[in-house]
Formats: sequence, C-alpha cells, structure tokens
Amino acid sequence: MAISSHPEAVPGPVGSENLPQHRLPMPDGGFLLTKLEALLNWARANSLWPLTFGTSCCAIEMMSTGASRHDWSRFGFEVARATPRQADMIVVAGTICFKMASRLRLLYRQMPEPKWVLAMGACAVSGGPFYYDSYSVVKGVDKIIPVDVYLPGCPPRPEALLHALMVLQDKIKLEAATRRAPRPLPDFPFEHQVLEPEKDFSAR
Amino acid sequence: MSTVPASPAPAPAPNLDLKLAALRDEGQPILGPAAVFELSGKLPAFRIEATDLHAASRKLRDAGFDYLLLATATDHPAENRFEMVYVLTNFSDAREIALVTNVNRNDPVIETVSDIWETADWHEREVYDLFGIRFTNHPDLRRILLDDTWEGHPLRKDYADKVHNVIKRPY
Amino acid sequence: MNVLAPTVPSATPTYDDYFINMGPQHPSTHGVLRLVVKLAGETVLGVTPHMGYVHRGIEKMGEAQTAVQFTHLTSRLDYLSAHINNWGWVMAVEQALGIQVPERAEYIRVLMSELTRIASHQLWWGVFGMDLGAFTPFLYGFRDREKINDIFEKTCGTRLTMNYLCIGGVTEDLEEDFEKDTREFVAYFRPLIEEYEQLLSGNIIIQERTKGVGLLPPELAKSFGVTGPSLRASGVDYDVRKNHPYGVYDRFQWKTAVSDGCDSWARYLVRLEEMRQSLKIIEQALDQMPKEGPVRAKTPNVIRIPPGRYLSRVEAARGEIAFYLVGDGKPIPYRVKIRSPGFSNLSAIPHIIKGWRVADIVTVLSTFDVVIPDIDR
Amino acid sequence: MDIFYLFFIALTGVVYVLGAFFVSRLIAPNYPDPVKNSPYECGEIAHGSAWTRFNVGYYIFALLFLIFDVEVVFLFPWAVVIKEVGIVALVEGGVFLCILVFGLVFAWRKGYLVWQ
Repeated sequence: MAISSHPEAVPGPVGSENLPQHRLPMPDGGFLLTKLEALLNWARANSLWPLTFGTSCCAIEMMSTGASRHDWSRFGFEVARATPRQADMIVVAGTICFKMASRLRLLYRQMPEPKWVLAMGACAVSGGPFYYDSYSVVKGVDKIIPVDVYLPGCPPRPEALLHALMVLQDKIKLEAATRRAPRPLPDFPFEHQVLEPEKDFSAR
Repeated sequence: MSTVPASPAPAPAPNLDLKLAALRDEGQPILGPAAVFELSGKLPAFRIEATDLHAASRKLRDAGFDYLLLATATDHPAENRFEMVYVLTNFSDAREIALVTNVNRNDPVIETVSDIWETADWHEREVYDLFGIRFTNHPDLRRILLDDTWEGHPLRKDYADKVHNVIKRPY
Repeated sequence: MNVLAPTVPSATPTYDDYFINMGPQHPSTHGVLRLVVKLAGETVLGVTPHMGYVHRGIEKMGEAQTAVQFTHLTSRLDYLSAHINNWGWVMAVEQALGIQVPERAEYIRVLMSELTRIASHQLWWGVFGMDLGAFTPFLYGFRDREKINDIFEKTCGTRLTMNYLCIGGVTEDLEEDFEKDTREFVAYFRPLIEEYEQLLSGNIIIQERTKGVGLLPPELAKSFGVTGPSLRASGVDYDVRKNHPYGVYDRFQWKTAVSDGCDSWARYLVRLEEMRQSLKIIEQALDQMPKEGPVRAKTPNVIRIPPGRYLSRVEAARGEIAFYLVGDGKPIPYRVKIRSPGFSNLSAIPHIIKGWRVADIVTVLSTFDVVIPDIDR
Repeated sequence: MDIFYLFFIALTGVVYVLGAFFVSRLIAPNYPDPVKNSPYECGEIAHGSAWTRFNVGYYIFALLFLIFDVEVVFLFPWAVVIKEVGIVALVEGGVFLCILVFGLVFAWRKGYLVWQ
C-alpha cells in the first residue's frame, strides 16, 4: 500500500494497516519511525486546519476546493480558522506584495508550533505572472517564510490543490513529530510599518 | 523615444465623425476660447491651462457632466511635463469628454477637483502616490497604494528601484 | 449626597472611543483590505480603508509588455469578471487599430461575459450568506458556479482566468456542444434563483440585518463615481451596456435591474435580478448568433498602437471598468490606466457607514461586492 | 456507598484535566517566541492599549446573559427530577420561570435589549 507517490518511498516493516511504517531518507526527519510518532503524525496529518488567507485569484480556487464539488473536508482540512492561534498551516493563495510580506511573516510567527506552509499558485511560488517588471511583488513566498509544499499553476485547479495537500500529509507523516525544531525564518529586510490610526482620522 | 505630439494642428481631422463633432460643438462654447479641441487618437479632448482647470471643471460639472470617470497622468520626461487627463462623462447618455492639461515635471503642482467630484479624492491620491504630483487644498493627500516609507514614484518613466529587486523582462 | 438620588447622566460619554483593525487578514474583507475603524462602543464613528496590500503594479507592467501580452494580466485584475476585463482591454486596442470584429465573435463575447457575470454573482451570493453567518448559501452558490466553470473549461481550457478573448475576436471557436450545455444551464439555473430567494431572502435575520442598513443616496453615489449594481440599487439607471452600448448589446431586449431602495437589501435584490436578466440575454444571444463564420479578424503581425489616446468602457460584474490607453506607434503601449469599479465603490463606504454598528460594516462591505486586486491593480 | 461514586467522578475529572496538560507538555513542541505571544490584530502590530473605559451597554448585555444562562443551569436538574416529584415541581418551576420572564419584560420595556 503505497502512501505517497514519492519515487523513493520504500514500504517499511509491516505495521498495522492504518498506521503504515515508512522508511524514507529525509534531511531533517527521523529515518525509522517509532510507533508513537507514527500515531501523532497520522493524527496531525489528517486534521490540518488551514488559516483563511487568500489574497487574489488562487483564493477563489481555494474556496472552490472548500465548496461542495471538490470538498477538501474529506481529507480533514475543512475547518478554516480565521485566527493564526488555531491554525496548523497557511495556504498562501495569491500574490504577496512587499506591503503584505511583513504582515504574512507576523501571522506565521503567531501560529503555534507544528505549522506548515503551502505556497499555492505561481505568484506564491515565484512571483508568477508578476515576476518581470513588477516593483511591488515579492518573487516567491519562500523569501518571507519557510515553505513546505510548492504548488504551481495560475490558478491551480482544485484537484491540484488537493494533491498538494496530500503531498503535505505524506511529508508530515515522515517528520519527527515530537522534537520538531521550528524552521529558521529567511531574513527579510522590510520591517513592519508602525500604525498611526489617529493620522487616518485627523484629516477628516 | 518618440513622444505623443505635444500639440497637433488644432484643425480637426477631415474625417471627424459626427459624434466627435457634436461633442466638440457642445464642449467648446462651455469652455470658451481658452480650450483647444484636440483629437489625438479616438478620445475627444480639450487642452486647457493648468491654472483654469478648476474653473473649466466647474463649468462642465454644471453643464451636466456629473461623473468623473478617471483622473490620471502620463509622464513625458523628454518634454519635462506630466500630462494630466480628466475624463468626464455623465450618467444619462454617457458621452465622454477629456480635459487635458500639462504640469511642469520639476515642480508638479496642480489644483484639486475633489470639491467638484468627490471621486477625484482617491484618484488624485493615487496619482500623487504613483507620479508625485501634489494637489493643492486636497483634503488628505497621502500615499494610497504604496507603503508610506516607499521612496520614489513608480509610474514615472525614469523610476529606478534599487530596493525591491525589479527584474527587467529580457525580451 | 443621597446615594439613592438618581444621577443625571453626564453629557460627555463616560467611555473612550478606540480603534480596531479589520486588518489585511480578515474573513469578511474578501482579501487583503485593511479597515481602520474608530468605535464608540458598538457604533462606528469612522472607517478609513487602507489598500495596496496586493498592489502588483499592473499599470507599470503595461508599459513593458506588448498589447497582446498584456491581455492575460487584465483577467487577473478582477478575476471574477475575467472575460469582461479582457473584452475591455481588447476593445481599447481594437478601437486604436480600427479592427472590425466579426459578427460571430461579438456574440461569443456577449455569451462569455454574461456567463461570467452570473458566475460572479453566484459567488457573491454565497459569500454574502457566509458573511452574515449562513454557511449553506456558500455551498449552494459554488455548486451552481461549478456548472459554469465546466462550460468555460470546455471552451477556454481554464476555469477562472481565461485568456479567451483576443485582439480581433476570440482565440478559438466554441465547443460543439457549447450551445447544448448553455441551454441546459439556463434551464437548470432559472428555477434555482427562486430557490436562492427562498433560502436567503425569506430569512428574517438577513432582512433584519440588511434592510435600511448602509443607505447610499443617489447624489452621494454619483459624486463618488459608484457604478454597477451598487449604483443601480440607489435608483440611478446607469448601465454601460445600455447607456454606452458596445458590441451587440443593443440587439437584445432586456431591462437593467434598478431599485430605489438605496440600502443593502436593495443592492442584494438588484444582483439577484441581474442574474435573471443575464439569463435572458444569454438565451437571445444563443438564438441570434450566426451559426458559422470567422471568429477572429485578421490582425497585423505586429500590433503597433498608433499615437493618440483611446478609451474603452465595459460593464463588469462590479461596475464600470475602463481602459485608458496612450499609444506612441510602438507595439508596447506608452501608458495604460485601468479605471477599476471597486476603487470608486470603496471610496463611498466610509461616508455611509458612520453611525451604524460594527456588524453592519460587514454587511455593507459584502453588498458592495468588493474584490481587492481590482482595487489595488 | 455513593460517596465512593462521588469521589470517583471527581477523580476522573481531575485526571482528565491534568492528563491533558501533562501529555501536551510531554509531546507538544514548545518554542516560545515573543512575537508569538503578541496580541493578534489581523496581521498588524497591535497599537494602543486595550485597557480603556468601555461602554456601559456591554455590562448590561453581559448581565442579562448571565441571568438567563444561570436560569437554564437550574432548569436542567429540575427537568431530570420532575417526573418523580410530580405537580409540585411543575408549579415551582413555573413560578421560577415567571419571575425571570417578568425580569425579561422589564429589561425589554426599559429598552436595554436594543443597543444605544
């Protein structure tokens, strides 16, 4: 029973049928998994709560994936939380500009620890159609936050998003569940612009 | 880099179709002799001086053009000028007239029309944000799209951005 | 001082007003729009929108790409009316070059635009219900929207940002069973609008939260350049397809959905009515469409935009979108300005939300059907 | 004898709560980050302090909610035993509800249910 379509995935020693053993050389993950971690990873992988974060066109395809035909709650992603406190992963759906980059970084850092990022759409992967000649688009989200799964497409079809989520689930099932160190944040030179709401209302 | 002909011959093109001729005959008396009818392309426009922009807008507003479609600028660095364009139309038969003025590029200041059409408030803020043209007695002239800490005005032709790595298209 | 004596309420309120941030990441701002809201308890003293979080500089890119290449960016502006944006841009270039679009292509453009308008209103209706707390309309709306996506996918290849309209007409001819699918869809969807009415319009909570909320007087709407269903709900009968007809829209018999309720409830009903009118247009377009003929005019190999100013105006799902194009004889336009409906519609919201409660901001924002990349460009 | 059951119920409650904390401390990764504890304001850095004087309307709504919530808490055990006790419990419940309905009508008339 091949869990993921990963070429080098070698089925490990026979575990119980719904808690498969897996041996795959992972740079930062354990090599041979113990029972408890498999159980934890299996539980986490099948109940990932995405943060509602959509900036542009890919958000519509993400909503279509959440709607009735391509229902993603079959795989445990249904509960899209609005606050980062209760979210496990961010589906970065859409273009990220320099003004939004520091906000996205803050949202990522406000999420509790086992957290993952899925860069959905060409804009999030590499700046997409706005790679050339655009002065305000960050060329790829991995310059702001560490990304786990890249999903090309402009916008990617809902089935493509579902496949990317399954690849993310496979990745989670291979990681060391307990002592998973947070991934280092790439250095991003643009600091957060401080708010002055009084200025907004002084003019009027 | 060839630029838009600054002021083509005011003589209207021979094949000026009826609709444009009607617009010209309607707009000319309202705006008076100061406005030069200019048909460059397909948009009927009246070129006026920046100083009497506000008066001309007021006259057109009272003459029934109650809908400012868009207010924007075009950068002509060769002739050291910004060309401000105000496209006016109305909500009944939607015929459109453009007011075109020139603003000196070194000290771009022009009077606001946001007291005539309130939609101009945000359009002018965007022009200030992306071109750097200041609008006198505008209620709240601040950047609207870019970060307040952004240096430079991106839509100028000579905008060079060292901070946000702008990758030029190779072909 | 007698403790039981009734204390006269002090003139100045005994509480401070404070600011809250309906910030870039907020479920009800339909994208990344930040509203700084000044509150006194629950009542709103003032709202200041902050945009630019998804400002991609499309107008600057227009000065670095040829007119043909720029078409794909226009469908990413207001991605819910992708066809209509393409049509606006393509019409501007055709006006500049004086290209005459063949008859069949004109009808295909009308069909695609009206289908896009229905799909956009379906999504709006679903998200409007979700904003007011009812999750079922979201599923109903997207279920019917998938039918339109199938039709688009068969003809144009993609579901959302189709690049189907091109300079001179349409890139490909229609799928052979396009007409069958579309007629099936019209027959399938017409009774469903009544179902939409039953599901939401009859609901007392929706009526309570939208009737009389967010009054947009016609004069204010005109002065702020509000267009589209939000303007027609304030009693101003202005629709670019009727007042400034383009393409073959003047050959169809339909009426614009106008209501002079001026409130969120009127905006809600106007959009439902607009879906019915779009169905009527689609039927008439299918009947009158020439069965065969070229779908694309002959265009020069290198499309150079002659010097001058050109303007095209099109009625998108959210309002009037206009493309102002300045050419200088080169294939790359000299200046591209996109007049987006959302930009002007949003500028009216701070003036009509004063005095209402925090929950009404969500209602007004949702009935204005705001799409953020359309505002920021 | 039923003291033992009472003790047993209390025990499972305590074990259940403490167990949850203990397991999460054992398994959940714990990497505190000053930004992670900063208040969430839709992606922006929080501005100003939340320690402001609030409108009195909130207090009234909270009070009304508390009253009717506690009322429901009383009704649950009452509903369980109403069959054995019979008519007397019904009458007492009715009186209890009437008093509270009278309170609701008073609040309604005074206009506290509508936000000023």
